[in-house]
Amino acid sequence: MTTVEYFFIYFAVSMVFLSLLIITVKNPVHSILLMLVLFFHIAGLYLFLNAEFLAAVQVILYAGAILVLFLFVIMMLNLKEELVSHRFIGEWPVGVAIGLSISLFCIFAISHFQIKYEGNMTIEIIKTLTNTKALGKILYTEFLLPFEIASIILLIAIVGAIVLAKKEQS
Amino acid sequence: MVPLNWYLYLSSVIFVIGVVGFLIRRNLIIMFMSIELMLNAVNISLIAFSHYIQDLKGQIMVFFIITVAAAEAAIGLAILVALFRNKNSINTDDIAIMKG
Amino acid sequence: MQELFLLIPLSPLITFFVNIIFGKNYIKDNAHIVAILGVGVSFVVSILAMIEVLSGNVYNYDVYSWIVSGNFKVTIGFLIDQLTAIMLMVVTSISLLVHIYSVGYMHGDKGYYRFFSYLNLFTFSMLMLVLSNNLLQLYLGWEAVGLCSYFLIGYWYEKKTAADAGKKAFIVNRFGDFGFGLGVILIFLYIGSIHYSDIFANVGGLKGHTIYILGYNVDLITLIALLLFCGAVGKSAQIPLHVWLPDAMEGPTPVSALIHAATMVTAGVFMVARFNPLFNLSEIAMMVVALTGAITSLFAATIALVQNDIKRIIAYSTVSQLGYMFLACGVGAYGAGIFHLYTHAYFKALLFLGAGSVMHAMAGELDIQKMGGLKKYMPVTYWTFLIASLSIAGIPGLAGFFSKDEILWLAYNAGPVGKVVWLIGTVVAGLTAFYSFRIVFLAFHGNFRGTHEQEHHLHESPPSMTVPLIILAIGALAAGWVGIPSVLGGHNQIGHFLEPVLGHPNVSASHSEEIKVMAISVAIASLGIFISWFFYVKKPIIPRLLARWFNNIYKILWNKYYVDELYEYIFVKSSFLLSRAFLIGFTDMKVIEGIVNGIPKAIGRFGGFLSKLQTGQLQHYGIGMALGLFIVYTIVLILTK
Amino acid sequence: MIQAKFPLLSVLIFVPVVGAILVALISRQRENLIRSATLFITLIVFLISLSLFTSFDKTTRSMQFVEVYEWVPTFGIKYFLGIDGISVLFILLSTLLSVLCVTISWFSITKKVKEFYASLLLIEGAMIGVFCSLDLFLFYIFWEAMLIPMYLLIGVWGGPNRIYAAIKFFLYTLVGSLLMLIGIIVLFLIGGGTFDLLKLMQYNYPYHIQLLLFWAFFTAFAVKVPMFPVHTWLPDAHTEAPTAGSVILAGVLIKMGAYGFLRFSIPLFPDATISMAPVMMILSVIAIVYGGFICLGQTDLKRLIAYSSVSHMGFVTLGIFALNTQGLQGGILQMINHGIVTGALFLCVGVIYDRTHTREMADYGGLATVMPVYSAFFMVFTLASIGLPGTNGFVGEFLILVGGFTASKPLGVIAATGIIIGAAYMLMLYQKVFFVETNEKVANLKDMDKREILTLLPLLILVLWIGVYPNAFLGFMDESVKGVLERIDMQNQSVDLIEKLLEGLK
Amino acid sequence: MIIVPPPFPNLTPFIPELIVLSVAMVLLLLEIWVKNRVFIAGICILTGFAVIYCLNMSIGITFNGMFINDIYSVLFKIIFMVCLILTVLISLNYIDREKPIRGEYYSLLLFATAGMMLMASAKDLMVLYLGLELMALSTYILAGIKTLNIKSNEAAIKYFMLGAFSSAFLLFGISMLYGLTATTDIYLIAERLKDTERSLPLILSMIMIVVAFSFKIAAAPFHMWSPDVYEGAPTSVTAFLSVGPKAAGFAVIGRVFYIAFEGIQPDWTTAFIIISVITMAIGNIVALAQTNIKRMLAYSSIAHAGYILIGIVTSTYESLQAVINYLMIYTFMNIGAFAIVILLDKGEEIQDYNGLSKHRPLVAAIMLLFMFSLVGIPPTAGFIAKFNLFVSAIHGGQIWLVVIAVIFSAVSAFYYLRVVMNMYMKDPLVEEHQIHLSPSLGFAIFITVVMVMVLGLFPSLII
Repeated sequence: MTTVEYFFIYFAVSMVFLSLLIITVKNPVHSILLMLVLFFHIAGLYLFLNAEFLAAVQVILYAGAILVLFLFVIMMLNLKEELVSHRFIGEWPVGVAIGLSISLFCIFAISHFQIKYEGNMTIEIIKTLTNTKALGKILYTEFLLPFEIASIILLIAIVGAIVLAKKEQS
Repeated sequence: MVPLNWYLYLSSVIFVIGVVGFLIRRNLIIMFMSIELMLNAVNISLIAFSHYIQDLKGQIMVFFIITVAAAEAAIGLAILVALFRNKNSINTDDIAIMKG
Repeated sequence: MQELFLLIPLSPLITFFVNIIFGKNYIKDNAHIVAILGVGVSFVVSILAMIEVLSGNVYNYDVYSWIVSGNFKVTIGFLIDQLTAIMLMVVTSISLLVHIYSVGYMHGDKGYYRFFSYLNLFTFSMLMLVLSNNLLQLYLGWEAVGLCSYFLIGYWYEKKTAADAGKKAFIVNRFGDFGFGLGVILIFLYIGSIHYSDIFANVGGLKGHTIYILGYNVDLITLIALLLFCGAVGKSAQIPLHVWLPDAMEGPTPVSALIHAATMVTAGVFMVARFNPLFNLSEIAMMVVALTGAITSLFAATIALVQNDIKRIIAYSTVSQLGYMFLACGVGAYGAGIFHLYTHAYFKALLFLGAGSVMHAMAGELDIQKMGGLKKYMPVTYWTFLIASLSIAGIPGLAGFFSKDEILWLAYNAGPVGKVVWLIGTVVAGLTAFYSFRIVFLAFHGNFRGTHEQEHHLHESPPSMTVPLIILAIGALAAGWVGIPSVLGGHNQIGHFLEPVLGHPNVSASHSEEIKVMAISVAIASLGIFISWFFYVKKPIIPRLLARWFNNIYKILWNKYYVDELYEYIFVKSSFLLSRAFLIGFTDMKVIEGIVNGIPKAIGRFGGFLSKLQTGQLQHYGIGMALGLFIVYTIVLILTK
Repeated sequence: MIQAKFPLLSVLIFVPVVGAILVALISRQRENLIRSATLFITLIVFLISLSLFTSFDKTTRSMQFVEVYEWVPTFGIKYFLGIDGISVLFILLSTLLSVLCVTISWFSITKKVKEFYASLLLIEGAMIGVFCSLDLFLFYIFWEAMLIPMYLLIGVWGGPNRIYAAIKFFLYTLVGSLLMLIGIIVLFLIGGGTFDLLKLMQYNYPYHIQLLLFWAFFTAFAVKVPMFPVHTWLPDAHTEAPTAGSVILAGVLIKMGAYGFLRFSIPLFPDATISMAPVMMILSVIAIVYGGFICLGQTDLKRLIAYSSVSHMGFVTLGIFALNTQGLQGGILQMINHGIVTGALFLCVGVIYDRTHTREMADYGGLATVMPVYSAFFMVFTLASIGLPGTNGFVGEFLILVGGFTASKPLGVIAATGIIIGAAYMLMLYQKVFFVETNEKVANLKDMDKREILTLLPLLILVLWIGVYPNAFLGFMDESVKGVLERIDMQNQSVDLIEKLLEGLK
Repeated sequence: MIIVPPPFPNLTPFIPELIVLSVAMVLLLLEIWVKNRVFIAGICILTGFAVIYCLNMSIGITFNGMFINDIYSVLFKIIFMVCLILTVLISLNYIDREKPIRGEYYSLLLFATAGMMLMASAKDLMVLYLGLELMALSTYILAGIKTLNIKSNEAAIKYFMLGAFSSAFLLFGISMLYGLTATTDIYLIAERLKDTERSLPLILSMIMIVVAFSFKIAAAPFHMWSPDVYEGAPTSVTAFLSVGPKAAGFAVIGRVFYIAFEGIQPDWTTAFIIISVITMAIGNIVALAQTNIKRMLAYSSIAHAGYILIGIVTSTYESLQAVINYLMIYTFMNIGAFAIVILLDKGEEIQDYNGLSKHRPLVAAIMLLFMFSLVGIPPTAGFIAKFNLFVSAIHGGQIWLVVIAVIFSAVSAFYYLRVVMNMYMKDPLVEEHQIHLSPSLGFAIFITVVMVMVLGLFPSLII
């Protein structure tokens, strides 16, 4: 086992553990904080996979922006009630059972996974180009259309947030 | 070198944890976070693929997914706020007037 | 000539339409004029037809084609031969007389026009029946006379018994027609035509032909003959379909005379006689016909012994006499059968009309036990009634004697079956004499036993009624003289006259035997009259004692062997039970409707159940999706390898 | 095929449809105008249809008055109309009964008058369309299109239990016809991509396909006829429908099933027809006896007549599946007869129902005294219904028995018992309603007025006309029936079908 | 390293989307100043027509092969435009009535439409995903746009949560597919999959995508959001939702499965057969138990998705055509039915329709027409749709599926007829049925009625 593998195992175990905690702890604030930790782990994992730019995005955007938004909303809402009521629905065993069976399917399927096609972006190229530059180059040329659509999606997010969250005076 | 499958196993386990979280929690915010978990699981697998098949499209995809996730968060939370204003609750039990 | 003969059926038909359409508002009480005119014309033309036939002309022609379907071709056509001519005479003359009689009898009835139009319609139908040259037209007349009978029996429809009787007559007849119709179809199937001439020409070819029915090989000719005979049994009220005729007496008495004595009920005999070429080919069928006739005549005569309703007695007597005619046909003596039909028409019509006259005087009273001594009040009726009774009893010289003895004699000659039916016939002759005179003695002799009002009301009937009685009495006296057998010095003209159509029966025994047979029957008839006199005039106590001593027998006879009750249970009640309880209540409502309504109901319930699964809870929806994924994935993995 | 010089059939179909739209445009308040307009339109249609009667060429079996236009070229669907000797009489019957339906409903329909008459006209158009269509698709369109107005007719203007009856009617027929739709599509696909009936009839399909298609079509037709055991919609629908609805239902609509057998099942699937004929005949005979016995136990006038339809239609299908000249001709004629007679009986019931609003026989009695003219009419129709010679019922029934007996002796015998049962229940009905002592409830009823007499008189005349001179009608179908028989080539078959079936089972 | 400036992409094929998107954005701004809703609605409708006008001229592939505007997508875009135009027409008065609905409504409609168009035109899974999200996010907002209405909130949150949930599945599937083929281009995937043997990961990815798309078309058992959302959302939005996203879902199903997954056709056919049967069953059977007409129509639209899936399952060229035709006709009849619901003052419960024919005979007659069209009774367009679909399905060998469909459409008659029954055969519960007729709504109803009739009588116009 190489060091990388040890690291991976650490990341994997802690990520799974964190995820489990996120969906089980009672207090949503704790969940969010745990999620923050998880996101840092994920960002770390990305570094192993030559995705430095995305690791940064993960931290900045996900951890920095989205989760803060979550936290912000939670603060707005009434937490007290949440802390006294049940955290799971009555039928939670069903959910767990289905989740388990789906995971079995997935794991079984993945065990048959083999890569057949490979692209031309070898690690070497990316390394010479730097990840950000390589990404940017593709993003603004090849993936221009999705990029534009993404911008519109963000626009809608703004519009939607205003439309929905703005207090109406009726 | 870590085999690709390890990443995939990890990804699917987290994905399923997300699924389970969505299915069993009563709190809408936690459910929403479970969805974020699922998305992140997918991201992991995409980046892993991207790495192993030496292609950057996976990373681009992740980039877009994060963007969309942000937009979703904004809208989702806005809906949540609107709901909370009317209902004073974010428990799924309380948002079941429509059924049958 | 052919066009002229069209008038025979058409003139009553036209007058029927005239009466039924205009009768209610315009013609009203003059309906009889129109009606009599119609029948009168046919009577006159019938006489012309008779003359034509007597001069040796036989007509067989089609008027127009009625139904053409592939090789199934039916025409409306006339066959006017010797048999038809006699029937024409019987039908039109009796009909005419009954029409005239009805003028008085039905006077003042609110449905006067309706009555006459029905009578016209009946006459038309009966004429179509006898004139027909093919089976289907016969069937048309056959059903149409049944219909008229239905109308006329139920003429006083407000009375439930009358309406019931009409319905009963129709439905019982349908049982017979059921067989008859099948017979017609069988004939068509195997001969390819239903015209008499074709049938008679080709029927020989069917000899020995059998058909396979549900595992049995049945002789075709026998089958056809028996099926046709079914119809005759129904129409002529033979066992087991005799039950309708006594009930039919609910109709007005002229109707009983015309339809239920003289004409319609004899259609069966006519038909069997007409089909003699067919019947002759099947011994079994002949035997069945003879035995049915014989048994019916005995059966009905025994019932008639104890009844008190004057019309019912005569009705049973009719059944019995019809049995006689079938007996004749069954032994091959078709000519004798028709001869008896002809004489019977007169004396039986006379009996009925006489009874009607009595009823008229008695204000509708029918029970002979409540009459008595009418002789002095209504002499014409008495004397005519007496003549009819003597005639039916078979007293030599009167019409009934000749025809009855012809039958008995020919039966006597017709092998072992013939001997048996002869024996029965002779016994019946005695019984007939007894019950006929029972009426005479109870009704006309002795003292009046009814109420004072009735006694006060007693009177002789008007001329419109008595004149037909007298005319018929002449018929009852003299109609038989056309058939005086050679042994008595006559020539039996009618027998010879009918020979071209009906053939010549075999006679093997000698003249002396014929005299012997005749003597026996006359003796028995006289004995019957004597006993009747003894019982009802001399010692009126005896019948009552007998009834007490042989109570069981008396009860059975009084209740007509319980046949009606039996049928009520077997057919009527069980049908209704089957219908209401099983078919409607169970099969239709429970099984079929259960399925038909049950499936939507079950689907609806299932929908309600599924709709409950839609709880409104977000997680449940998610679970649904995950479960769906799971299921779809599993099935795909299993199904597609 | 004889092309039409003038699009007569289209006119017959679309005059009522356009008329319906026009009627719908009339102001709601002007009820009498609505009625008169409808009467006028139906009369016009009837008069136009009479020209079919006169100019029809009886000597040919090919289609006449043919109109062909491309409609949906993608699927080879054509607007293809034409009639032969089988359909011509039904068109006449439809147009005649439509007129009578208008007159009989004159006063009895008081609510939603406009909708009522518009529906009636739409039904008329669709009915004629069904009988003229030679394109299966077109046929199906008309076949189904009729459901809508009929559903409304029963459900809106019907009796107390009308909603149940309407839905039952609709669903029953829909299930059947949807399966037929599948059959039609399959036929289209295996028949070379056309819905043209005449073209499709030229092929011989493989036996097993024929069999499947036969059953697919059977479901639709059997429900409509209705054959045992899918008959239970009929009593409800007939009973609850308003008089006009019952008349249309009994007079024309249920004929479509049998017509369908003749027009489609037999020529398209001759082999399947031959092998299934015994089954069909057995079902028919069951219907005859079963329907008849059920009638005996009825207390409701309309219900009794409705069930009698089951029995009579059993005769019709028996005749058709006897697959010989007499059976087929008898079957067709009997359809017409049944349309006339049962239509007339429902009209008659309508006449008194309008006065008393009860259908229970026990509520009547002694009407013969109170309403003599009415009872005379009713009597004639009763007699026709029980098949008395001289009326139309006899000719049809007897021909069917001849045909049925030819095809199978045992079944013929059982079917013949139908005439006994028929007499029993119809006379029972007549006695309960018209004879016996006058029921006080009906003692003051008025006899039929001129409108009602004029409504019933044409049917009365037809009853007698067909009874006395059926050749006038049989002549129409002679050639066409020959054509059908040649198609199945069973003209001379004399094998007892039941025996054949039993052998097959062994 | 020199950065080569990329060539400017050919925008011609993108013009329709461009129009919609730019109008949508302009409207966002216009909204602030222009208070005249009719004007804005007019612009929307004009946009729709402009797009239809441009569609045929703009066929081609662009954006590095990520975007394709072919006949297939053109047909779908026409459906989207029809849907858009009709929705705008029926919204015009309704959203004023149902205060408060904010002015962004129209832009959101346009954005959603743009998303749908992108879905139909996506040649790359990435575009597909983003288009789908564009549509989805807009519709989430639309569903919840009545912010003060609890039902609307609930609808939005349910729609949103489950939508996000399902798109996570989609992403999972896409990522697997990407791993297997190293590309996101649909046509390239198809090529590469042809050489790949069928493997479990491929099936898994296919199933995941099936789930996500089935969610969008509201096929059972992924349908459960739809009744609630349809009921809670403003009726005009419901009308839009029941047609547009559904059609878009079918557009991507057609594209992805017919092309990308061509190699494992038996697998996805099986999956869709199961889903189709369950969908028809649940849609039709549960609809029987409904009392709210919007809910009932929701189930009806579920059921229709089941029928349409038969066309997908058959997977022939003509069956795909039949699917498009079906969607086209379905658009008219379904929006028409919703238009009537909007027209009535109180029209959400089925019993509100009792005796409608008495007070509003014309409205009742039109509703009757739509109901019968939804059942599929000739001579309405609904019949043509079903007929066409069944022909292609039987031709493709799916006869048993058609038999099932036929049986369930008989079941469906029951609940559609119940509306008719209430309108015509029951006595009204209210004194007078109030209606809100505006010219635009009237026009929308007129168009739908005419189309339902005309397409029923002259189907050659579209097939």
